[in-house]
Amino acid sequence: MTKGLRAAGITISFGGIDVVAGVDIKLRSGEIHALVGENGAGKSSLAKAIAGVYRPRLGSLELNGVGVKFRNPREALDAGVALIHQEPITFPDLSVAENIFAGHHLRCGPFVRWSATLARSRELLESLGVALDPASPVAGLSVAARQQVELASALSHDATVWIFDETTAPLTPKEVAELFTVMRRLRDQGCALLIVTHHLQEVFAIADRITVLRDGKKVAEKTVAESNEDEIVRLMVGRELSLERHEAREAGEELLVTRGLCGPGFRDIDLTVRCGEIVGLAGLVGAGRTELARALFGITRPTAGRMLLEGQEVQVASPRTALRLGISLVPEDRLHEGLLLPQSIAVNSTLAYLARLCNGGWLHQKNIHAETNKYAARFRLACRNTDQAVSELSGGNQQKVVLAKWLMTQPKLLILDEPTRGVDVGAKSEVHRIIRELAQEGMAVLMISSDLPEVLHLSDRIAVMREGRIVAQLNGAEATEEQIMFAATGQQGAALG
Amino acid sequence: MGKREGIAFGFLVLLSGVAGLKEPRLFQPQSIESVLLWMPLITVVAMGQLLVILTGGIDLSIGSILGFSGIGVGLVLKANPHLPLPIVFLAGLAIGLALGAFNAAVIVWGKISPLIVTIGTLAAFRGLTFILSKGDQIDSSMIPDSLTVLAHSGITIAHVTLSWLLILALTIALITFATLGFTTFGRNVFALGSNADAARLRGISSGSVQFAVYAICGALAGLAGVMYASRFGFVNPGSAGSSFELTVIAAVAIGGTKLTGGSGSVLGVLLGCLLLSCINVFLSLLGIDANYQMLTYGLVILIAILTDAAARRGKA
Amino acid sequence: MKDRPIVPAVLLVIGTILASRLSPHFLDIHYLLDTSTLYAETGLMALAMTFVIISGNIDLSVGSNLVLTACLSAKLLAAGWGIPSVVVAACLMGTCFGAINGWLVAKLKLPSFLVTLGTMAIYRGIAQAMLGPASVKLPKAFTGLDQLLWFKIPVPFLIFLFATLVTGLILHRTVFGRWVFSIGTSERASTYSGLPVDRTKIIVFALSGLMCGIGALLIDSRLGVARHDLARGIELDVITVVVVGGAAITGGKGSTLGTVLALFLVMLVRTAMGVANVKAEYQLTVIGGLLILAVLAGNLGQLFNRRSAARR
Amino acid sequence: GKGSTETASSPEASGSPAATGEKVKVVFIPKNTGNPYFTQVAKGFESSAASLGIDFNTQAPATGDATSQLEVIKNQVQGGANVIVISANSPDALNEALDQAKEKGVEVITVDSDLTGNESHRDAAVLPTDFSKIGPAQLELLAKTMNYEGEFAILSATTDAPNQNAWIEGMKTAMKNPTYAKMKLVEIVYGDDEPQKSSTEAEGLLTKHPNLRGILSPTSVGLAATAQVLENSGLYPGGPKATGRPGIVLTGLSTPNQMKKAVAKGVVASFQLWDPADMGTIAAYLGAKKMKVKPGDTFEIPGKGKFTVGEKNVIYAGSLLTFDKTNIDKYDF
Ligand SMILES: Nc1ncnc2c1ncn2[C@@H]1O[C@H](COP(=O)(O)OP(=O)(O)OP(=O)(O)O)[C@@H](O)[C@H]1O
Ligand SMILES: Nc1ncnc2c1ncn2[C@@H]1O[C@H](COP(=O)(O)OP(=O)(O)OP(=O)(O)O)[C@@H](O)[C@H]1O
Ligand SMILES: [Mg+2]
Ligand SMILES: [Mg+2]
Repeated sequence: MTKGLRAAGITISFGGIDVVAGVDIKLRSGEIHALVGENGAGKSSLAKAIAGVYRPRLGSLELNGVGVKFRNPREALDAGVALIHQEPITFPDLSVAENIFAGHHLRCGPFVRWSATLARSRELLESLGVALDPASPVAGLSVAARQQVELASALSHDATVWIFDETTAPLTPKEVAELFTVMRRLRDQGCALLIVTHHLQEVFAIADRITVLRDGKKVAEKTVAESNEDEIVRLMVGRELSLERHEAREAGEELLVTRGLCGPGFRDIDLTVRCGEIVGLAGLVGAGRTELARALFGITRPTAGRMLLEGQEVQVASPRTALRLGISLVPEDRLHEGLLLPQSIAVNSTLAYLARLCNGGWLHQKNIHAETNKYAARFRLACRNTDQAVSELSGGNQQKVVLAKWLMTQPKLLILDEPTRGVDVGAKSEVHRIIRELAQEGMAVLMISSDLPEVLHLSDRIAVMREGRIVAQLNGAEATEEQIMFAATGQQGAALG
Repeated sequence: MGKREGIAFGFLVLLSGVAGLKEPRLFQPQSIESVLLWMPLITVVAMGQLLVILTGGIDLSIGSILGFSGIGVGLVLKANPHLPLPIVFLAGLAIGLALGAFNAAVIVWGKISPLIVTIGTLAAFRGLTFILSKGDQIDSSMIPDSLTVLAHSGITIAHVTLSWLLILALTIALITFATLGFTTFGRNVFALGSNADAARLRGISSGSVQFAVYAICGALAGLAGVMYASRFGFVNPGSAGSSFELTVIAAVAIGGTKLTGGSGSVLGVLLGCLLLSCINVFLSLLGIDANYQMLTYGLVILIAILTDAAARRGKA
Repeated sequence: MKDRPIVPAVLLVIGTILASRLSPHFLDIHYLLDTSTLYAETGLMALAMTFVIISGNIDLSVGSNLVLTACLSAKLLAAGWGIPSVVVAACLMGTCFGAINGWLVAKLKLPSFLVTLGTMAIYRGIAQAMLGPASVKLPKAFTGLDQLLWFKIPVPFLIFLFATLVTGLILHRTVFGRWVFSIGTSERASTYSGLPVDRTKIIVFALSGLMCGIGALLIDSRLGVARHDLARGIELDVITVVVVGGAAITGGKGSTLGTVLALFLVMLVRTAMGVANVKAEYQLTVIGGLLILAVLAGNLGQLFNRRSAARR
Repeated sequence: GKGSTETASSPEASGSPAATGEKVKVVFIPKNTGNPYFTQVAKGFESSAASLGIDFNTQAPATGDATSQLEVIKNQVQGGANVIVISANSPDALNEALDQAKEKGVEVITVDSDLTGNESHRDAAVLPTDFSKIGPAQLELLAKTMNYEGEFAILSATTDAPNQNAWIEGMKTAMKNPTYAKMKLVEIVYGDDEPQKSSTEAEGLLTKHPNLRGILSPTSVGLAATAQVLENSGLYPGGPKATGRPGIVLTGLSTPNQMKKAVAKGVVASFQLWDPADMGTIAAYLGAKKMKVKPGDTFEIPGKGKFTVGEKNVIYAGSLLTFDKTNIDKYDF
């Protein structure tokens, strides 16, 4: 009898299509197992099937040698199987502490033990290195913070099988390092861990074993020792990827200039973005990058300072004004800010561009579909057709829809907030290629990313934020991860875990 | 007391102050009793409605449940005039519970939006009330004094009588407060209303929580039916509880409850009930021309909403 | 948009067959068309309410807006205004009262339920304060529109059909309609997409008001008098129709066709029972039960489908 | 009912049913369903329906809104009604609908609530008693118990209830009589025929007018609610709080059943009403004969007596009854 969880022949179907087909996977105690694959390969679906969220059409689960069937997430949790979802799923109206314990309150009879709840929450958050007040409300927290609340919630269970679905995606290296410490501790305690991620260097940094999914089927299972990144990428995408190197571009006119811009979450921002330039904005979670992007896009108002666009002073009162001025923002929180989940791909991707796509105010279905199909093809969107609801897409494919929506508007200044969160390597290189192309055509790009290799890879210039200020501006071609992390944390030696 | 409750309270004090300037008799025990007599019915039903709205639902059928229970209990009393009071109240509670459970069953098992279900039962229960009563009303002679006496006797503090009905209502409010704040069921109610998907993933059985809130809401409306008989001494199958739903929802909403669910408080709703009671009693005491009363009522409600919004903005 | 309102359509057919069995007087096209004039205002307001509900809002003040506009128009006519100018004025007034709701909802970020609960009392309150117990008689030239036939079809019904066509096209075939759906699906995402969220909301409420204005003219003409206590409780009928027509009260879902079919369904059930001498108490019970059954029938299919597929 | 032999032989009778020997279809449309007063009116119809050989039916709207009867009228006309007897919810909102019915040959009779000011839209009206006498009679009833002195208030239904307003006018006129010189009408309030609002208004009266001696509520909901308020306050004559003072007297209009308890307890000494069933009986007779009446006509109903058609085709059904401890138990409506 092996300790751990064994899934055999798992098949999951939606509307008659098998999105996961006959996958076997074995999560051994004391081992970290990585699950990789392209967007839409079926990773999240498999994870959900294991954790009782979906009921697989076929297949069986065995926990510590005993056959089990989970009818809902509750039963899985009770059996010791915990899943941290790809998108943080939280209760905005409730406090952090309650978010952690909702569904399994610490109780005494029917009553909630509030003081114990607060104390336990504080412990959990500290163990993750998160400085959040357990009594504060969750509404208004960033995606990363909510991700950590969800993580704390999972950790409050005595689970023996842990599934982390792209938990590192919104996190910066410092938080990732802390998360890895937690994972290693769990592994050493004899838990079985499954991590889903698109960052292969993370896989090789922490995992013991790798399973590769492609189109819902398992194509390989390898130990880390006997494999390498290139091989895994090849297995995932089924083709060779050419990773282009960064090449210096000639920057044009100054497009965006801010002088002493202050607002909620950021202060004294002096930033310049030129036409044809990609400026990376790095920093830790909570450094205020998203807040800055929001202010530039007119969601919030700066409280002081000036903002110039093509030399003209502008007041961006609303996203609508921003759009008219030629500024677009790909927001960080795609579920709430980027997408109309129940609506179709076509509706979503053309939403911001619709008025220009359909002259005279009448919907022009032909134009809408032509434009959507163009981008769907360009991004290799995995979908049945463009009338499919966005809610049915995998996380990465949803991100592609959001990107398509904003690229359609052909902005002068494109602000990207975590543009490749949850996007697979293949699509990511595609996105990078597109961003570079756009810059080549003269677009100014301001890119917020917690993915340092991405920042280094793409940026002509890198601005680093810490506690709401820009603390360093580095040359993209010469900067290193260490330099960025040093500026972001203000201390030496902070680096990838 | 949270910020929003504070604002609601402030508004209430201001309103009473302004009205009191015009009519000093407003602060006489008699006037205060008048306000306090307005409270019990609306408070009891509002507590049920609060639970429902916190889960993100709504129950429009409460007025009809109130009427049905009033008639039902009246018929029981007509047959057995000497029934002990606790049984009378339990009967009302049980009738309401049954109707509420019907709502709940259709909403949970039929997976139909609560709005549609309760618009339907709003009509259907009223129709059943007429059928049950055969079109006759429950006259005062069928309601024993022991029941009506509860509406005007109770504990007297400083010449103001807190009627037994009010005490019952406040007790129910207190129980609701404790349930919402300190029990896992109460917290699940908030969780469900805040994010139903998340609640499901956290293993909270949304079906049983929903079932419970609609059943409880019905039960409390049923109890209010008995209180109605006690307060007014007669029950008409057509008018008992008719249009009550809007008054109750207004009280819940004015009390700062988020109508999409997940946020709200018992204290806030109590203040909402008190505010509505005050407005109604003041309208009469200030002798406002009957033709201007509805306009005044609407304006006061709108001002209350605007005050709340302005205060929230100031905070943000 | 994709889900067609099949259930109301099927029920409509079944209902018609049953109704014609229930009473021999029912299946009389002149009578049905004549009865439709009673529902013209409800129908017009439901068409606009479809927009309001799809945009994630609600308008409880429609009945009061209708009454206030009806009283004001009657006053204007009594004051000697010409009919064309009163028609224009009524549309403007209704639109304006609706826009006030929209402005409060959009600009002050107040929940529409509360705002329109307030204006529901205020608008009717103004009418009552203005007229008191009196009623305003309308000149003979203005009354009887419901008896006026055009190719045997009563004019109010024609107006309703025309409004259906116009609002249906706007909702389902224009960019503006798409915005209404988007805002109802996710206001936040719509804001981030640069949609004119506030303006759209104000227009939606103004449209609701415009329909009240037109309805006001119809009810004035039909009754020949205007009073403050007309059309009480009509808002619930309007909302019922829209919701039975498949609109989701949480926004983002609904259709003009659904609303129209649901209106016919409600009309059919009420009329059939009325003409078959079903007592009011049974009518209430049956209508309430049917409402639930209608939606339940629609859900059954879905429930069945869901069972056979993988569960979320 | 093909075998019916009883046909109207009156020269005014008209319409096809009589000619074909079919029963006359009479429908009564009360203000709303579940209203005990109209249940009693309907009893008047039912008791004579068989002997008159009419096909009688009551069809009430669910609510008492101004326009809720429109649909019922249309449906009944379509359903083949020959006579519509209606207690109008609004004095004028039904005008057009009733005209359309009349055009189709349907006879329209109002009972209890007339189309005041719009009498041309109906054929006849059967009213409980002479309205000009109700106001003075109510005032006299109140005055007697108040010893013709002191402040009193009126709690009415809605501001636009025509009957109520007519009676209140009658009282105001009667007040000019020197008999009532020492009485003062301090306020008229409106309880909208809702128990909640009526109670609050009654409580308000007690607070606002400490010297109040009497309340008159010519509406059954108002009277019942006020009686409950008075009982609770203990201020009625002989009540626990009325020691050392005469107490507040209460009277008005209501059906006996609704007031039995209040009378037994002494909260209400006496109140008035007519027998609503009388109106039903007369309307049924008029309908059955399809009589086209005009002012000055007289007719006799077996067992009921002789009736004269007054101005504007109004027929008064009977006289005001006064109920008190001595006689109330004899009535059951
Ligand atoms: N509820 C659903 N209904 C229909 N199709 C679905 C549903 N959920 C997922 N799918 C489909 O199943 C496939 C696998 O989705 P899944 O979320 O498992 O991908 P993933 O491997 O996690 O991708 P990513 O890396 O983008 O998160 C996708 O093609 C998606 O469109
Ligand atoms: N993990 C966290 N711990 C504490 N506060 C946080 C956290 N995450 C966000 N915040 C709050 O949010 C504010 C700004 O967050 P914002 O989302 O703008 O930062 P960011 O740099 O864009 O981070 P991210 O990497 O998540 O995009 C911070 O000032 C802080 O108040
Ligand atoms: Mg995924
Ligand atoms: Mg961010």
